Amino acid sequence: MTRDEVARTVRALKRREAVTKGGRRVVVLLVFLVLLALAYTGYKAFGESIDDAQTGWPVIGMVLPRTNDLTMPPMSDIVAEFAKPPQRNSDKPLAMFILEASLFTLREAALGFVFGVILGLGIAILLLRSTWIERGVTPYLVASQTVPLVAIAPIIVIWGSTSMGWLPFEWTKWMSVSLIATFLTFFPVAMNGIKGLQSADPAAMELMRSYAATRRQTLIRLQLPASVPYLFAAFKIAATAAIVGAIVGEISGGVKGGLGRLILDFASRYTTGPPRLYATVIGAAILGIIAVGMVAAVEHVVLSERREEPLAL
Amino acid sequence: MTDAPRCAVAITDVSKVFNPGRANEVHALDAISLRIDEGAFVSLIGPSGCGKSTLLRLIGALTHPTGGGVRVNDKSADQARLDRDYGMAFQTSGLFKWRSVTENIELPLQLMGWSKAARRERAVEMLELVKLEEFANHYPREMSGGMRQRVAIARALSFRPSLLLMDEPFGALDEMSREHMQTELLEIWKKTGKTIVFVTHSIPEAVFLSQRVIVMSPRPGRITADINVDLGERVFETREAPAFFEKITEVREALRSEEGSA
Amino acid sequence: MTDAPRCAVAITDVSKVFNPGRANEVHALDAISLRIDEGAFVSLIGPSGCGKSTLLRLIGALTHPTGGGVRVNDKSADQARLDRDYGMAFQTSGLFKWRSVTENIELPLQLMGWSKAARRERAVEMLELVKLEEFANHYPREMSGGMRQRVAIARALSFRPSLLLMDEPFGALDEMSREHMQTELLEIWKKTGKTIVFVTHSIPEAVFLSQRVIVMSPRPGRITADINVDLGERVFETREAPAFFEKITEVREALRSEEGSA
Amino acid sequence: MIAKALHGFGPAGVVGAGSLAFWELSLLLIRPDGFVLPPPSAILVALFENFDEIWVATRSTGYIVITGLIGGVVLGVAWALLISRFRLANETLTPLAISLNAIPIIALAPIFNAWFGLLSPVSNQAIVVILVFFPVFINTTKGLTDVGATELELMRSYAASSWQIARTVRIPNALPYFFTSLKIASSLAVIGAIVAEYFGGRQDALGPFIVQNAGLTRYTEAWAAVLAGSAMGILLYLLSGVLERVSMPWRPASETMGSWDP
Amino acid sequence: SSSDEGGSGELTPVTLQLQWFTQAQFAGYFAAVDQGFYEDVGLDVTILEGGVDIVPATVLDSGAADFAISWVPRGLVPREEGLNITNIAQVFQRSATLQVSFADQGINTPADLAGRTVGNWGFGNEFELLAGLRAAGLDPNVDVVLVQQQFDMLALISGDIDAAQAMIYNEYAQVLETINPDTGELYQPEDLSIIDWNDFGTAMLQDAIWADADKLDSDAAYREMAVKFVEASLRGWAFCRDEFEKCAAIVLAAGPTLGESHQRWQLNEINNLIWPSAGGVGVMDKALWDQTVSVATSEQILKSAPTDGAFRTDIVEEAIANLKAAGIDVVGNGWSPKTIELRAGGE
Ligand SMILES: Nc1ncnc2c1ncn2[C@@H]1O[C@H](COP(=O)(O)OP(=O)(O)OP(=O)(O)O)[C@@H](O)[C@H]1O
Ligand SMILES: Nc1ncnc2c1ncn2[C@@H]1O[C@H](COP(=O)(O)OP(=O)(O)OP(=O)(O)O)[C@@H](O)[C@H]1O
Ligand SMILES: [Mg+2]
Ligand SMILES: [Mg+2]
Repeated sequence: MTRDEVARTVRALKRREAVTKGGRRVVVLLVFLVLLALAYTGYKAFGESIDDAQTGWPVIGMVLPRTNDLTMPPMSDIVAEFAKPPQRNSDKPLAMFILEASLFTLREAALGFVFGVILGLGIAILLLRSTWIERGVTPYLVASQTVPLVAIAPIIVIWGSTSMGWLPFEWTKWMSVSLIATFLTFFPVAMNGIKGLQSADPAAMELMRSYAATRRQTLIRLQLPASVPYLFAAFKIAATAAIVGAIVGEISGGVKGGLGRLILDFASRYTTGPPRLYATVIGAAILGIIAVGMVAAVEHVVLSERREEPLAL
Repeated sequence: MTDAPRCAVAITDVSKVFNPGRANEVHALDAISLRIDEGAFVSLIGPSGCGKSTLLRLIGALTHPTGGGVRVNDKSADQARLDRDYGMAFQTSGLFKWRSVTENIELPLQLMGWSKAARRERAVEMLELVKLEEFANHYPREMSGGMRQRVAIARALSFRPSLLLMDEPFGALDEMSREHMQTELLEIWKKTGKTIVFVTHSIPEAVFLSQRVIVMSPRPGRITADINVDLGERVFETREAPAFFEKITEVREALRSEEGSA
Repeated sequence: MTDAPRCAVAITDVSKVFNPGRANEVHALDAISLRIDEGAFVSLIGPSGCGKSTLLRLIGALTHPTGGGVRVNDKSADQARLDRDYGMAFQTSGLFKWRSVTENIELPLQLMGWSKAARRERAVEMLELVKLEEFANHYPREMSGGMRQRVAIARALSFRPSLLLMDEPFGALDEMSREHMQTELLEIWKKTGKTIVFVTHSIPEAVFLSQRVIVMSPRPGRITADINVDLGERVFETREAPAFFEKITEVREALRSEEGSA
Repeated sequence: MIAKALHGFGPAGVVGAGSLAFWELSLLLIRPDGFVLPPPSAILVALFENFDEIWVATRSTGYIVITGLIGGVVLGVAWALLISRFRLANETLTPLAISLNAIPIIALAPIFNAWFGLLSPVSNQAIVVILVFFPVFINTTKGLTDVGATELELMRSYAASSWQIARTVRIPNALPYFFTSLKIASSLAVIGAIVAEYFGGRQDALGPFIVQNAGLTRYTEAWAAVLAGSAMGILLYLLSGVLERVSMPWRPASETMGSWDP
Repeated sequence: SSSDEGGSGELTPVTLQLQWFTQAQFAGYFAAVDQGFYEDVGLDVTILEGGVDIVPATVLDSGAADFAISWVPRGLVPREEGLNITNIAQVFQRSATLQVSFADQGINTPADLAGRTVGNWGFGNEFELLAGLRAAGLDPNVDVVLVQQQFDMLALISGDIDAAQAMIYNEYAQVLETINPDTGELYQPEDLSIIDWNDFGTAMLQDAIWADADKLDSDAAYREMAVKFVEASLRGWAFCRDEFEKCAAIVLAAGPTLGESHQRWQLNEINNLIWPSAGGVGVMDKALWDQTVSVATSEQILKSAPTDGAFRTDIVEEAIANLKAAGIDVVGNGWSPKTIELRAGGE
C-alpha cells in the first residue's frame, strides 16, 4: 500500500466510525423518546390513581401536571391522532397536515437561516474592521436579542407587505416570517463569526501580509476557513433559532400554512381535541431535531478534513 | 560559499519602540545596523524578548521601524514585500489545516493569480525539493512536525523569492528531528542559493547552519556580537568536530557576557 | 554523589502494549529492565514516540504494564502512588490558572488534608527554594514560562516525596532560560537529595544534568544504551569542557546507531 | 463583551447616540406619521406616562424570569454535575441533550398551560426553566469534562479522590463555560417568559401589555414595554458578567467574552 | 344595477383584510367571491386571513389592503392614534361577546363577578367587560382578578377561571362541543350561564367594513370601488341568510380549521347578529354607535369622542339602493334563527 492508500483507508475507517456513531445517537434518541412516552403514561396513571382515590394531593396541578384526559390525553390517543383527518372536508390525515406544515415552516426557517447567516457574517466582517466598531456595536447586538419577538413580528409582517414592492418577485407573507427568523439567527452567527474570524493564527495573518495579500484575499483564504468550526457551532444554534423564529413569527404575524399556525389553531380549540395539539408539538420537535441534524451532518462532512473535533452545541 | 558582493538586506541604525509614550512602552530594538550579503546564511540568536522576531519582521516590512531604514534588494522593505522578494517560515509551521499539502504550497501562487496548471507544476517541483512527493494529497494533521516544517519551507520557496526569512522554524521539533531538518535545510540552501536569515534559540543550531551568527542582547535589543563561522562543508561529523564545539563556546560566551539573570 | 545502595525504582522486564488486539495496537515498550538507585539523577532520552513518557508514567503508576513489574521504594508502584512517594512535573507546567502561585504549591498538601497554617508555611519554604518569594500571590498567566516551571517543581516537592518524576519540564523554554533552569534544578537536587528521573529530548541537557543517561529506541521502545556520566560537580564551565562534548558525542552516537530516518 | 462594553463605553455611547439621533431624525423628516416604529422620544414619553402599569408588569414578568432562571440554572448545573461523573451516561446523554435543545420549546407553552393551569406561574416558569436548562447543562458538562490530560494525571499522581478532582479541577475549569451559558440564558429567559405569557396567564405582565397595545396600534406604549423587557434582559446579562468577573479573578478582563464554544 | 358593467372587461383587483381566521364570521365575503357577486360588479377580490396580532386598521392604512373588517373599537383607537380610516358599512348590528361560566357558580349578572377570576382576551375584546363591571359598581382593578385567556375554553373547564370570555358564535360553541367528564356526554347549554352584554347596556359594535378616509375623499375611483365592494358584500350576506346550507358549504370549502357543525352553528349566530337590520343591512344604528362611543370614552379606551368622519353612511346607502333595485331584501325581517346541533369537536 502506498501512503496515499493508507491515508485513504484510515479516512474510510473514520467515516464508517462516524456513521455508526451517528446511528447510535439516533437509536439513543429513539430509546429516550420511548422512555419519555412510558414516563408520561406512567405519571398519568399514577396521577389518575391519586385522583381516583380522591386524596386531593395538592402537588398535582400546582407543580406537577394535571392528569385528566383533557390536560394529558392518553399516549395511545396522541399516536392514533396522527392517522385521523383533522378536517372534515378531507381525508388527509393529521400526519400529512403536520408534514406539509413542517415543510412550510422549514422553508421559512431555511430562508431565515440563509438571511441570518448572510447578515450575521456581514456584521462579523464589519466588526472585524476595527475594534472601535466592535465595541460600539456589540452591546446593541446583545440588546437586540432581548427584544421580545412578539412585539416586532407584526411590525415586520406589515413592513414586509408594504415595503417590498420594488422586488422583482412577489413578496409573500412567509418571507416576512423568514425575516422574523432572521432576527434570531443572525446573532449567534455574528458573535461566533467575529470570534472565528479573529481565531486565525496571528502567524498565519502575518504570512498573508508577507505575501502582500489583499484584505479580501486574507478574508477568503484564511479568516473565513479558520472560522468554519465556530460558524458551525453557531449554525446549530441558528437552525433551532430559525425554527423558533418561524413558529413565533407565524403565530404572531398571522401567517397561514405552517406549524406555528397549526399549533395556534389546535391550541385555540384545544378542548375539542387535545391530542391534536400534542401531535403537532411532537411534529415541531422532530422538525427542530432534523434541522439541527442536517447542519451537524454538513458540519461533519466539511470538518472531517480537519484535526479538531467539532465544537459541541 | 557566496562571493556575490550584492547586498540583500541593509539595515541602518534601526530602532523600534512599541506603544511609544504609553505606559506599556517597550524599546524592542535600538541602533541596529546590519548588512547581509546575497546568498548568505545568517543566524540571529539571543535570549527571549531581545527582539529577534521584531528584527525579522522589520526586514519583511511586517512592522515598521521607529527610526532608521531597512532596504531589501536595494528597495524599500515595503516595496520588497509588495514585489514578493522574500518567503517566510515560522516556529509553528502555519500550514492551513483545511488545505492539503499541495494546496498549502500553492497558496502564495494562488494569491499571485497563477493558473491552476502552473501552480500544480511548481508544487510538484517543490515537493521534490523537500522530499515529500508521496504526501502531496495529505492533510497537515496526518504529518509529523518535521514534515510540516518541510512543507512550510516548500511554501516559502514556491514563488522563488530571493530571500528566506525563518523565525525559529525548528523550535518545536525534538532534537533528533531538528538535526535532521538542519541538514535538509542546508541542502536546499546549497541547491537554491537563497539568502537566508534564520532566528534561533539554539547555539549549536546557529553554529551548524550559518556562516554568520548575530548575537543580540535584550532591553533594548542590540547587536552585541557578529561571529563568523567557517566550518567548511557541513557533514555529519561537523557536529563532533572540536572546531564546532569551539564556535559553540564562543557564541555562548558572547551571549553570557550580555546576560544577567533569566 | 550518592552512595546509598537502596533501590528507588526497580523495573523488571516490563512491556506495554496500548489497545492490544485492536487495529490501533501500539507496542510502546518492550523488555525494559532498569534499576535506579536512591538519590540518583537519571535521564531518559530517545526520539519522539519511543516510550519515555510511558515509562515515566509506569513508574508513577499512572498506567500499568502489560507484562513485568515496577517497584518503587520497595513497594508496588500503585502503593507508592497512594503513599505519595513521588512528585511529578510536566512539559506544560500544568499549573491551575485559577490558583495563585501559593495556592498551586499548596494543592497537594490541601489534598492530603494539611492545615492551612502548615500549608502556608511549607509554601513559603518552597517559594524560597525556587527563588520566587516575591511572586507568592501572582497568578500563573502573569509569569514567564521559566517561572511557571519553577512553581511546578516547587509544587512537586512541596510534600517532600523521595522521588521526582519530570517529563521534559524544560521542553517549552528557550535555550538560555533552559540552561538557567538546569543549574537551578541541580542546586535543588543537591540541597534535597531526591531521586530524579528526568525525560528529555536534548542531549546536552541529559549530559549536563544526570549521572546516568538511558538511551531508548522506538517501535517498540527498548533501552539501547545506559551511559554513565561522570563530570563531577557541574559548574558553568562544565558546558565548555571537552569531557562534556565527548559525552554529548557518545550519547549522539548511541542514539544514531538506533535511528533510521527522521 | 460585557467587559468590553464596560471598558469602552465610548464607542458604544457614540454608536447608540448616533443611531438614536438617526432614528428620531429620519422619522421626523421622512415619515412624520410613522407610528409602527415610533421615534425614541415618543417611546420615552410613553414609558413615563405608563410608568406605573409598566412597572407592575415588569415586576410580575421579572418574577417569572428570575425564578425560572434560577430553577433552570440549578437544574442544569445539578444535572451536569451528576452526568459528568458517569462517563457512559455523559457520552450518551450529552449528545441527546444537544438534540433535544433543537426542540422549539415555546411550542410547549399551550401544553404547559393545560398541565399547570392558566393562572399558575408554573406554566410560564416551566418554559423559562427548560429554555435555560439546555445551554447551562450542555456548557457546564463540557466545562466539567474538558479538563486537560496533564491536570488529571497530576491529580492521579497525588492519589486524589474523584470528589477532590471535582472540587479542585473540574468545577473551577467549568466556571467560564458556565458563565458563558448564563449570559445566553439570561436573555433567553426574558424572551421565553414574554412569549409564554403570550399564551395566557395574569394580565398584569409585560407579554400581555405588549401584545394588547400592539393589537390596538398603540405602538409607542408597546415599545415602551419592549424597552422595559430589554432593560431587564440587559441587566441580567450585565449581572452575569459582574458575577463572572467576581468569581474568576484570575481571568484577564479581555477573556470574558460570550460565545457558544469556550 | 351596475352588474353588467365589468362583465367582459378588466376586473379591478381589490384586497380585503379580515380580522380573524377563516370562519363563518366572514361567510358573506366568501359567498360573494364564490357566487361571483364581486365579479358581477367588476371586482377581483382577494381575501387576506387575519391573525392574533394582525391589526386590520394598520394593514388598511399601510395600503396592503383596500378594505378591512374590524370591530368598531378596534378601528376607533387606531383612528385616534392617527390612522385616517372610516367605517363605511356597519354589518353586525349586535355584539356577540359573552361572559360564560358554569351554572353552579351562580354568575348571572356582572355584579356576580365580584371577587372572581375573570378571563378575557384583551386586544380590545375586554372593553365591554370592563364597562359592564363598572356599570355594576365594581372596580376591575380591585374587585376581580383579570386573566389573560387563551383562545380556548380549557381554563374555564379546568376551573382555573370562574368566567371566561366567549363569542356566542365560536368559543361558547366550543364548550358545547366538549365532553363533560361527569356525564360522558357533551356539555349542554343548561350547564352554563351567560352574561350577554347586549342585555347590560355595555355592548359595543363589532364587525364593520372600514376604508381609507383620505382616499375616499380624494380618489373618485376608490369611492366608486367602495360602493361596489359594499354592495356585493352585502349581497353575499343576503345570500347566506337565504341559502344557509349553500353558504355553510362555501365556508367549509374556504378551509376553516373548525368542523362542519361548528361552522353551521357559527353561521346561524352570525346571521342572528345581522338580521333583521331595521335600517337596512350595513347602515349604522346611531344609538348603538353612541353607546359604543360612550363606553369607549368612559373606559378611557378613547381619549375623547371620535371626530366627525369616523363613520359615513353615504356609501352603504348607495349600495343598498342598488341592491333594492335588483330586488334583494336588505332588511331580513323574515329571518329566524335555526336550531343547530353541535357534535363533539365541532365536526
Ligand atoms: N506588537 C507588540 N506590541 C508591544 N510589544 C511588543 C510587540 N511585539 C513585540 N513586543 C516586545 O518587543 C520585545 C521583543 O520581542 P520579540 O518578539 O522580537 O522578541 P524575540 O527575541 O523574538 O523573543 P522570543 O525568543 O521569545 O521569540 C519583547 O519585549 C516584546 O514583548
Ligand atoms: N494512551 C495511549 N493510547 C495509545 N497509544 C499510546 C498512548 N500513550 C502513548 N501511546 C503510544 O505509545 C508510544 C510511546 O508514547 P510516549 O508518549 O511514551 O512517547 P515519548 O517517548 O514520550 O514521545 P515524546 O518524546 O513525543 O513525548 C507512541 O507511539 C504513542 O503513540
Ligand atoms: Mg520571537
Ligand atoms: Mg513524552
